[in-house]
Amino acid sequence: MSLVLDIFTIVAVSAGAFFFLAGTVGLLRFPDTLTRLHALTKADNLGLGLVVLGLLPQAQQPFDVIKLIAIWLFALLAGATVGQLMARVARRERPTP
Amino acid sequence: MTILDFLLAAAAFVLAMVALGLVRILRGPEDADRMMATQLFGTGGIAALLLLGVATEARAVLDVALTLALLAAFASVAFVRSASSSEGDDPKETNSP
Amino acid sequence: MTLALAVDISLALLVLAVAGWIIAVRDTFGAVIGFVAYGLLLALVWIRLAAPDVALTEAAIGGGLTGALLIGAAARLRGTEAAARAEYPGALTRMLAAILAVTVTAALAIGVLALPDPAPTLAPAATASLAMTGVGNPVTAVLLAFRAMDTLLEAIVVLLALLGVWSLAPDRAWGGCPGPRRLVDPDGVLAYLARLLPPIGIIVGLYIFWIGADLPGGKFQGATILAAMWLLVIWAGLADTPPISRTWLRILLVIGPLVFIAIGFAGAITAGAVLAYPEGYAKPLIVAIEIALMPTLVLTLALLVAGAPQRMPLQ
Amino acid sequence: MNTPTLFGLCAVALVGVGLYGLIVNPQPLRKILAFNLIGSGVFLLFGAIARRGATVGMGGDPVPQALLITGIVVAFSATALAVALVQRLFDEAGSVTLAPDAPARAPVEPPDA
Amino acid sequence: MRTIFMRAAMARGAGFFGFWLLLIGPNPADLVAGLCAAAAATWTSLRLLPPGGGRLRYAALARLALRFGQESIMGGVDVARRALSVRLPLRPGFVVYPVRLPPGPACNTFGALTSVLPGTLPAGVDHGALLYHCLDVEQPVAVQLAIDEGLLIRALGGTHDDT
Amino acid sequence: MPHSLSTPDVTTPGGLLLVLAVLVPFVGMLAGMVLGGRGTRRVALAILVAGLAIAIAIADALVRSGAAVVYLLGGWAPPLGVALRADGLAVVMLLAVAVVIGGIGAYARADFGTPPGVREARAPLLFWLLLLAVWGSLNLVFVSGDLFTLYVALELLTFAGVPLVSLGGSPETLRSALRYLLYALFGSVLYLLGAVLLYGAYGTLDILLLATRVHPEPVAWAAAALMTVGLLAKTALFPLHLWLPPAHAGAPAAASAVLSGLVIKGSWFLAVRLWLDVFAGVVTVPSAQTLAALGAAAILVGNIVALRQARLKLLIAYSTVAQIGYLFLMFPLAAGLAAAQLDDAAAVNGGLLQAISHATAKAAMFMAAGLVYTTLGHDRIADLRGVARALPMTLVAFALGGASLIGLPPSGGFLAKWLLVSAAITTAQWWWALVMLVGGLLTSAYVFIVVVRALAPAPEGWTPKASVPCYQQAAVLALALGSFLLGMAVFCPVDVAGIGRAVVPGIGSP
Repeated sequence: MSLVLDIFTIVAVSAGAFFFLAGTVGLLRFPDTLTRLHALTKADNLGLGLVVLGLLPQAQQPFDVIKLIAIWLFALLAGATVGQLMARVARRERPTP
Repeated sequence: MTILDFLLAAAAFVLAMVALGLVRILRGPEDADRMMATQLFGTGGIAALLLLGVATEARAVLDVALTLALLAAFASVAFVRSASSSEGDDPKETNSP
Repeated sequence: MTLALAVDISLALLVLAVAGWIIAVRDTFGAVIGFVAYGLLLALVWIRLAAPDVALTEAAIGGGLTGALLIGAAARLRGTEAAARAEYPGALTRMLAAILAVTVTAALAIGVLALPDPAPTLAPAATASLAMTGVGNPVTAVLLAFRAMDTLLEAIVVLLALLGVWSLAPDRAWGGCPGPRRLVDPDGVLAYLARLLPPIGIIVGLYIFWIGADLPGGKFQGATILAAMWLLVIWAGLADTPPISRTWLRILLVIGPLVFIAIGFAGAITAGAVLAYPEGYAKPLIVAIEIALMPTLVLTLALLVAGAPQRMPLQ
Repeated sequence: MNTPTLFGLCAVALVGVGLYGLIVNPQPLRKILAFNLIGSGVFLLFGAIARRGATVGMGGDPVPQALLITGIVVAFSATALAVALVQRLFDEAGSVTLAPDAPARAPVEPPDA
Repeated sequence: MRTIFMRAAMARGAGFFGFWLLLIGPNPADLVAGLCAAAAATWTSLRLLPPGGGRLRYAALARLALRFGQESIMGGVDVARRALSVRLPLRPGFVVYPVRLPPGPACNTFGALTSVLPGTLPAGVDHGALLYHCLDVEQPVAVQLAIDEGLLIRALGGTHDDT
Repeated sequence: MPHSLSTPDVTTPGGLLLVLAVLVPFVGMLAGMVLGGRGTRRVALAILVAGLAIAIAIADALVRSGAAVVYLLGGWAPPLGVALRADGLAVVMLLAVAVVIGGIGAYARADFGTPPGVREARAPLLFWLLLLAVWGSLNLVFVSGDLFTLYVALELLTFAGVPLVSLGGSPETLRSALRYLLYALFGSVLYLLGAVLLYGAYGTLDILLLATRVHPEPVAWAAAALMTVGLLAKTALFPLHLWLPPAHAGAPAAASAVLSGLVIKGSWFLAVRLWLDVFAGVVTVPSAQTLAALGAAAILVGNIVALRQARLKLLIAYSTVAQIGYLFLMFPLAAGLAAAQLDDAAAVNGGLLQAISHATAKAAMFMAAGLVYTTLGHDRIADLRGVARALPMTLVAFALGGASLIGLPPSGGFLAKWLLVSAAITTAQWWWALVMLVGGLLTSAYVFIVVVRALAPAPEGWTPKASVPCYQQAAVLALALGSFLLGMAVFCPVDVAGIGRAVVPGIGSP
């Protein structure tokens, strides 16, 4: 049982790490501010979600699971709103037709 | 290699990705690019923190991550507030009494 | 174990790199952004140093309030960049500064490496006396029992800093509202965030505050979260900063230290010393002090970020 | 080399970096940042010392940890006061220069716009 | 109106108290503090976000959540695919989406949800329509958005869900 | 519930007074903040009286018991807890500050009243609150026995001092305040760094415990160097003095008196405390000589620059730079180094007297300058005609204060310099005596110039711009007279400053 859970953790955390990698590559390669925002908000939030998912079986107490999920939801809300706010600022700084 | 070692390594990897993304972002060119750094650090930092915390079995890490996630948008909001303009859908501020 | 050390080394190098960036980067705004990232990194370091209470404080203050404060200022002062660059010192000064910095660092490093082993520590003394305070978190016991005086004075320090910030108001705006007035689209994204997040933030902030007696957490961390939530509502234009002449505001600003002092002097009668607690009542009294300090700290921390009064309230 | 020593060395390096920045950066906001770097270096050193004092059942000496919380809050207050001063100075004088001859000159010449 | 308000207050209060319990655990010593915290949070919430008329439809909400989960994975995979591809397949541009929801929290929720949709990011408002920045303007963005909006309107118990 | 392990520290009779001395001013500040407007001044003046009574009571307790007054806060003994201790040095400073604050408060009553028709005005409210805060912080500096509590005290002092500098709100004062704040923060952070190193090496922050544990070794040297430099920056010793003159000269007169007379004495006192009590066995002769050399440079540079000033307030501010120099001459004479076997009490008493006589004299002179400014509408030294006629009491006060700065008998400054000079000669360090004599000559030059200019008759038909209340002049004169007559302390039957200091081990240790 423990082994299965550990394998689940390893798979999910690795997938999360992969999306952090993808997000960083996107930040490095994408051409302008707005496209880079896509890379940041989507890939990194998914990466965090997968890390959280992978850590769920490792939680020491049942309530820690709730906290982990809450952490992800807060980060998601922050990412979604900040992404939009930044997009507006970026659009204003360099207006694209 | 135990699962805890794996989580530590994953934390280091996520941190490295964040650091790499930071280079790109901090170079700009726009302020919005720079502000993305805080968002990136918010998400990546929370992930690394959770991985480190679970790896070292420190439960208090969850509360730290909860705080970080809750305040993840805070710096960006301060930025958006200061980068004001006259557009209708954006925050404006005035000094008039 | 070696893997953990490798993680620590890379973390330390990252901290140093960001610090170097903060100093070296050309424009101030970039440096400030670097500082926000730096604050988050430090929270990680505190976890590695087994100081979760400090990590919470750093996450809330370093990652939240300080960053917001500096970002606002850097954006406003953008026009002064060119003038500041003209004042940049010559190569000789920079060289001397570098030599000084390296010398100080080297001397301190020798000091750090020469620290005695085993290290002197008050942890056993704190553990031995912890039971008499009734609280489970040794850090809280230090803050509110063994060294309660420091905490009391700290609350006064923060308040005094706020008076200093207020003293920077123009005379005509004395008694008015801090900061510029926000006109924000009430249906915008910012307002949306400011409608959703604060109630949840109140729960989390009070939770961090409440568990502080026995687990990592406490009034400073909780108050910082609540202050950040209030500022969010203010910045989204959903509420305004209160005029500083309001009596309720003044009362809430001093209630924490005053209750602290009152309970402290009561201790002189009931427990034989100022800031001592009678046997068996230590924990309730500590919690009472913390509850009284909460509104004071929330208001003070938020108003420190909000800045000097600038305008009279709308009638 | 162990974790407390590592971060202790990191801390003193931060003090050095901050000291350099405090001296060479003329812009007051940058000086405030540099001061915060020095401060965080001092705090980190204290944290490393607290960690060295760990005992069974306690991850670190709680006395420095508690003082650190006080220190961080005090440093924040100092930053807030300094930032408010810089902003007011900017509002009043239109510049934030700290040049030593500026105040002596000011009563004679009109303040530069 | 008053019953709506009371019902919303009760529901939110219960929700906040539940969140408190989940954070701290069911310890009787913490209950009073929890009630105070929940009361403070409820009061704030009712002031910041006055209750609207609609009732949540939980089935539709579940479907929305499911789709949201799928989309966030798709969005991440989409960005990863583009970022890691050698050719860097990007055709960035703006798409105007004439949103049906009136301005307000519901419309904002829509914006937040669709910001995780693959390739789209709300970047502003243009004469009552949402302005989306897209990684690939040739994708059927508007169609996807319309599906999402329909789901959201149903979940919020909106009155004009079959436009 | 005392939990003392093995330390001899116990609360002594009268110990509670120390807590009151610290907290009563702060309670006054908090109450004044709530009351606002006119109520603030009433509270502040009441606290001034109460605080003076507390200081006298502490002195009484000290002299009665003949030992340091101690209070263990919360009943917790160091190293876990925090102790307040008042030895002779601290009590003398407590008393002096209470008197000077009282004089400043009496003077400021006229300048910082809420104008009619307003419920509350900015400058008056803040002045009274900050005055109380300065007082509480200084008392804490004098009586705290813990290095971290002292750090908080230093920060309190800074946060109270900076707004006093910029109370006027003009760009110059804001710039001075900012520069002062940066220097002060830099100083505090260095001090804290030193305290952290000491904790890391010796496991306590308590001054008495540290005194028994500190050894001459790299960590202790580094800590001593850092803390000393930090405190020098806050005290504005040459060459870290650049922030002081514009800051002190730009503030309102009463605020200048607080800053120049009192605030800088806090960090100086702490440096003395560290050198005499904590680092007595650590500091080396060359380091003490370096401090004194900086002091000597401050005396020469400060006095010479003061001579060249065109404005009265700047002259007085530069004279502060010079007088700070004397405060540091005592270090090689007193630190029990070169003169381990000799009686170092003369040097300590000399330094202490210098601090007190400068506090009273400088406060009086700044306030005198404020009255001159009010009367003439300017403070250009070249144009002081008519002052003697309009403000006779004030001019006498200025001259008496100046005499104390110069060191004319029987002033406090005379006795201070006499003690320092004799210490210099008995320890065979005659060069410091020479510096003091040259400094006295330079000081007399500028005091003389000002008095002579002020004695010049006013032109025909000249009238004062504004009249000043008599009690303001009386307050100034009282302080100046106090400074002038302080030399009578030589007839004091009890060596108050020496009480409670013999318990400190480590002094004079090799």
